[in-house]
Amino acid sequence: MPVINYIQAVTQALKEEMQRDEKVFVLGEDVGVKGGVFRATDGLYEQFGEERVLDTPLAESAIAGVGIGAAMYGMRPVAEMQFADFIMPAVNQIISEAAKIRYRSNNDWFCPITIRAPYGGGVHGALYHSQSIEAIFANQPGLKIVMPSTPYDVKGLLKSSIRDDDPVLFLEHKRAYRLIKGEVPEEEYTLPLGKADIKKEGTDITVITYGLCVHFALQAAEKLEAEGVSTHILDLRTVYPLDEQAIIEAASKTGKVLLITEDNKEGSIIGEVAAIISENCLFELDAPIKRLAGPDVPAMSYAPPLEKEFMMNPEKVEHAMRDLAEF
Amino acid sequence: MPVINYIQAVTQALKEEMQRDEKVFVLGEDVGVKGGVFRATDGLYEQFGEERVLDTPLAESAIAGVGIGAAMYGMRPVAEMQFADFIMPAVNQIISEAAKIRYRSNNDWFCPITIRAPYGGGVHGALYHSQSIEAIFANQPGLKIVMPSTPYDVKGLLKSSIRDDDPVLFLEHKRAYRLIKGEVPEEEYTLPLGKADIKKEGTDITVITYGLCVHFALQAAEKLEAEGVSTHILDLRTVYPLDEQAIIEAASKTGKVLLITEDNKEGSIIGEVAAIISENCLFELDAPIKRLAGPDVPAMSYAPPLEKEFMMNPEKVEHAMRDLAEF
Amino acid sequence: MVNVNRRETVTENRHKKLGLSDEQVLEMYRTMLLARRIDERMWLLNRAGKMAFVVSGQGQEAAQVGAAFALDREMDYVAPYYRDMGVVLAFGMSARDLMLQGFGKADDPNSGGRQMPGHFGQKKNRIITGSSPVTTQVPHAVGFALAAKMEKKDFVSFVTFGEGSSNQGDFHEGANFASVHKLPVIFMCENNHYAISVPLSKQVACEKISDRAIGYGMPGVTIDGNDPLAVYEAVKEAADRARRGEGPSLIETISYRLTPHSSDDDDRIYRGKEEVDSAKEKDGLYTFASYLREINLLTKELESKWDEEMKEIIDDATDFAESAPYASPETIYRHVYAE
Amino acid sequence: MVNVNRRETVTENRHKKLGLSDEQVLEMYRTMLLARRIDERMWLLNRAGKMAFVVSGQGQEAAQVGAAFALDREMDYVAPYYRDMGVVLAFGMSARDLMLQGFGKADDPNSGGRQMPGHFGQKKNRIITGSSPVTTQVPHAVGFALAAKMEKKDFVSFVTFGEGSSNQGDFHEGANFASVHKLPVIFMCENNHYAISVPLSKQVACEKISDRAIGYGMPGVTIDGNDPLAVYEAVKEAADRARRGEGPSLIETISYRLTPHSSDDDDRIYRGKEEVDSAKEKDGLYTFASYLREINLLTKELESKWDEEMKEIIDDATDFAESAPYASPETIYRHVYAE
Ligand SMILES: Cc1ncc(C[n+]2csc(CCOP(=O)(O)OP(=O)(O)O)c2C)c(N)n1
Ligand SMILES: Cc1ncc(C[n+]2csc(CCOP(=O)(O)OP(=O)(O)O)c2C)c(N)n1
Ligand SMILES: [Mg+2]
Ligand SMILES: [Mg+2]
Repeated sequence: MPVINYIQAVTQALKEEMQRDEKVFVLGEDVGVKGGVFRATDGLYEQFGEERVLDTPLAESAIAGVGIGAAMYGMRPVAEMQFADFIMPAVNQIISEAAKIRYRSNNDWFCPITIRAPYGGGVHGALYHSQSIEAIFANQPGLKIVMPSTPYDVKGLLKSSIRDDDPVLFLEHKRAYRLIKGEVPEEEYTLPLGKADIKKEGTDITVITYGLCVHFALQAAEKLEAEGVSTHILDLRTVYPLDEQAIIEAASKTGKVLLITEDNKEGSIIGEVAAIISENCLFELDAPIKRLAGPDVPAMSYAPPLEKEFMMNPEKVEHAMRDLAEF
Repeated sequence: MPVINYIQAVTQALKEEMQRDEKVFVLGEDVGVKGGVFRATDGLYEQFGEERVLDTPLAESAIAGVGIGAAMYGMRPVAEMQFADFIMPAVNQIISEAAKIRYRSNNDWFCPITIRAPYGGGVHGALYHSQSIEAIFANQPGLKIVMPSTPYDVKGLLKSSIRDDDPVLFLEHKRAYRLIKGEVPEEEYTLPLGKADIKKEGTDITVITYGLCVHFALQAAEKLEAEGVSTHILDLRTVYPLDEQAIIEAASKTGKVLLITEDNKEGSIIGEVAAIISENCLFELDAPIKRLAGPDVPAMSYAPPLEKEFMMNPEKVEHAMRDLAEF
Repeated sequence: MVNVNRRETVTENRHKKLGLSDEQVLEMYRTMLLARRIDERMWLLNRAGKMAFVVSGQGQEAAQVGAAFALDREMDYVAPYYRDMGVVLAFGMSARDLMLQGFGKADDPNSGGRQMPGHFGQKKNRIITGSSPVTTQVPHAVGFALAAKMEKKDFVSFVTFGEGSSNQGDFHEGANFASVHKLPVIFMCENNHYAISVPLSKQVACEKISDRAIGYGMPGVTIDGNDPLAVYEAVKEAADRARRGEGPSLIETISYRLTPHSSDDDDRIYRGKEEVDSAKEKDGLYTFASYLREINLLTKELESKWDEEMKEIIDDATDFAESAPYASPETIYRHVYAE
Repeated sequence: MVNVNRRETVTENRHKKLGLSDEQVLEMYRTMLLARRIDERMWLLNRAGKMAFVVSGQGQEAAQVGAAFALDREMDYVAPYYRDMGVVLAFGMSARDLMLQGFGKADDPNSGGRQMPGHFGQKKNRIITGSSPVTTQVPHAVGFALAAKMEKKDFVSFVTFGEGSSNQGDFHEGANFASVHKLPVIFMCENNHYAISVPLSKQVACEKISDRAIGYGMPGVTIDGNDPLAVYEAVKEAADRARRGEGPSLIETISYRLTPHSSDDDDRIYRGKEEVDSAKEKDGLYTFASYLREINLLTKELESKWDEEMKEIIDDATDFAESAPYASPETIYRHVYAE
């Protein structure tokens, strides 16, 4: 199987979906001639032309809102927010509109838009090019939020998001773009939205996480394995709505649970994961549910030592896993 | 002590703060001549004139953004969002700007703005005049979110919010405006932000909630008391950042915890509360943490039977409390 | 010579020049009248405690119906706002449908009683579902127009909003996007002088909302919103332009909100009775009726026939909707996602 | 007669007419030059792997400095955007300060190394803290102007943004708010023809960004952004107007972004070298220098003196900042809320 990197998986998924379905098109800032500031849409403009790879004016509410209109008509827009941090002006369109169109029209209209955005830190992006923004949207029924960790998942889930008949926020970890590589089949495949994935089977402790942190957990697990600690790793993949069943199973399996996010701790996705576990498998637990997250400060800073203090990394993860194993 | 209703407490707090400090002013849609669509600013225009009670153009991002600018200069703006549902266009200004101004400038600038908004259901307001919106903002360090339940708390907390040197989202339950009455001293007082409040001492079960649901819990507790069940009720009051200590104490007190919100369940504030408890007092618990919340559908509907099905009420609360007591 | 002398008393036939037949203008008037009568009935029902909420189009029917008739009602898409009963009636929504949404009943085609009255949407009639936050529909209409261009379809999209709402960022962003990409969309601002209690002078500092068009590089015109023929002409021109691939247009219609903002509002707090009364004298429903009478199209007989017909239609719709069932509570769990 | 014949070759003294002294225009030029030299050094440091990120004002210094000099630098507030090194230098930020922020060091007065370079803010110099999401600063500047009006202070606020950013809702909402309330704020759009890779023609369909002013009922002008005197004149007029209580103005300055968007961008993908080269010929730094030479203000001696001075200043600032410490990791927990 060919090995590609995370961002190539994005580009391949877009390209193949655009080939498969004429209704699929891409819009956003600098997605055309430049191929995106991260080059996620590289080559699409040349292949599909400027009508299907639209450089829009610099206005996120319009990017989302125009996409929503086109989606209601029957198109399959894939809107790019240049950085997840800049999705904020589009919150009204996403929460008030996209998420509620099917429900408010009693199933008369629907809105199959995919909104892609690079999120996450570790790239010297400072306060406004490093944020995790999923928690802002993870209370909005009607919306789905996908946050893949591997090239394989990226490709399969992005295709499913585009084909899905409801709005999907597809968040790509920008640090993973070129860092994370993996095997991706040449044959066509898709992966189901709403399903978590066991990235590693284990018996002593359970780690539940998503995005780049999955890799930190896998690295740490390898080290701990040498010490005789076996780690079970669940990758949430879709962070809203959560795969409750998979979470309950994973937590029950070992009774010792570590939840990890790169986001600020309070109010993050993993709070909800903890709530699900404490509601459903309290008596299976052998240790308090442990959360490892970014500090509750606005976002990560620019200066390298400051960024490092905030940003999640394999050492912090390993440390927390070892603590839990020893509990 | 005089008995006033919830909205009168809002008006009194605004009026007294405007008298006390010339820098305090009010801006928003229809807050002037009309005195607000709910009449929260009733009489202020007449007393303080149109310069300090500003009817703004219909544009929430500007209401927040202009307020933020004035606050940075040194004023004390109190911005009104006509309905909490219409705060969405202002999310960028609130999250990217207000919440981060002190941090990003390394304490050089700060932003003492208060943003008031009526939230909540039970008023036939349908999808867009009933929402609970706190979860959207409850992951943003730099911001505080206050959601009072009684006229006493409203007045004391709104005054503190206005005097606070950081941005505060002050969310008022619109159904409570005229429904909830209570004693409020004539003398000047304030209440601390960030502190939960025990609304009833009890020994068998603990209810942790906020806003209108506090009253549902109090009503239900009275009924259960007759049956010999004693309820401890903690009113969060500030839902971000949470009063962790008070939550841990309240949960530990009885070991049986019911969390209640009117919001959709998944991703709501009470998920974080559950996480705090499961992280800190797992071994104090005698029952799984139980959550009672709105269903995970976009928001409540207009038709009365549909609204009723979604909306929290004393019966649902009583039912859940009895279930927990019997566990 | 005789003609010249009589000029001032003979009303000119304006609609023929616009290519409108007698039947068409009568149908226009009938639609305006039906919108008004349904609206009035809703207020009665509200005041009688039977309908919890009403938001009105009274005073704006001329603009709404004039515009709708200038569109291709078999093909074009409309994104109306909450006062646009005239638009949705012209696009095929029935009196029964409107009463069903007024009462919030299960068979309301707009939302099955999920949304408040005035939140229109009906796919079969190409009425795009709307919400409460104002102006979000503007980019949506642009999105439909983008689809028309991409799919090489001949339809245009038409979107309305109040003058207060024209101050939202979504108006600016949507209009600019449409013009850059030369999309077939018509922006119509129904300027009724108030945004709830806030008068025009506290909403904008420009002379005309249509002055904003130049900043997007599109034509902008301000039209007497009480004159359905003038609005028809402007919208027709904008639609033709759009279909020719020349891009969007901004049309401002000037009228007046004859009722309070909604059934929850008391407008006496912020405006005088005289102001409302003097606006009533220019009410498009009456001035258009006068025109049709003067050119002898609207006869006494027709008027009383329609009066009766409408009473029947509205009685029927009211009874039908009032006795129709609400959706059952367990339906609220449905249609969050595709099933 | 002699004068008349020599007219074409003698350069007119333009700055005197504007009330600017020789010292002032020399100071303007010096500020432009310093901005350019610091910017150039930052690119060198970036290419040498010493400074992780650079975002440039090259090509826009004339507009920035011309504008800043037209303001009251003891009193007015500015909300600059990321290219405005010319503005912040004129408002009192030092070369050391700028290098400290370029390196992200603890003593950076803008953010102590918390924000990326180009995110200005310094209270003591009335430079309002800015962020990355574009155009959010526009309503802030309006808020400062509102405070001026409420507090009956004489200051104005001045805000800049790119032409791409003028398409954000916050521009529209902020401009409209300011004009309705007649607030003393100056909106200056630095039109440099690109928003990263997207050319002007894909950002707007209007002829001039200043065409948007009429839609807010304020004056709007388009000025040659390479001519600091023309910009000075326009901003001066807008500031006077604002101080007289006549409300806001919109000024568009036309120039060209001479560098890639930032040190992360490769502009060869989307624009040709010839285009950039031809823009360089109009570079305000050089044309203004020519003017000053022609009127014999900028002498060879002065130029080489300044060249040396600047090299020293910038060497010093670079060394100082490079060797300055980063903030210590545990400081990230501070200043979330008032302490
Ligand atoms: C984003 C948003 N803010 C506030 C409101 C509350 N609101 C409903 S209608 C209205 C006034 C609208 O005025 P205008 O646009 O002039 O339309 P009109 O009602 O006059 O037809 C307001 C403030 C809303 N619906 N949406
Ligand atoms: C809200 C938002 N969206 C996107 C970006 C990413 N971005 C940074 S600068 C820029 C282009 C700005 O263009 P313009 O306003 O013309 O200013 P210029 O850089 O040309 O001076 C973009 C898209 C951003 N910073 N903020
Ligand atoms: Mg209006
Ligand atoms: Mg630009």
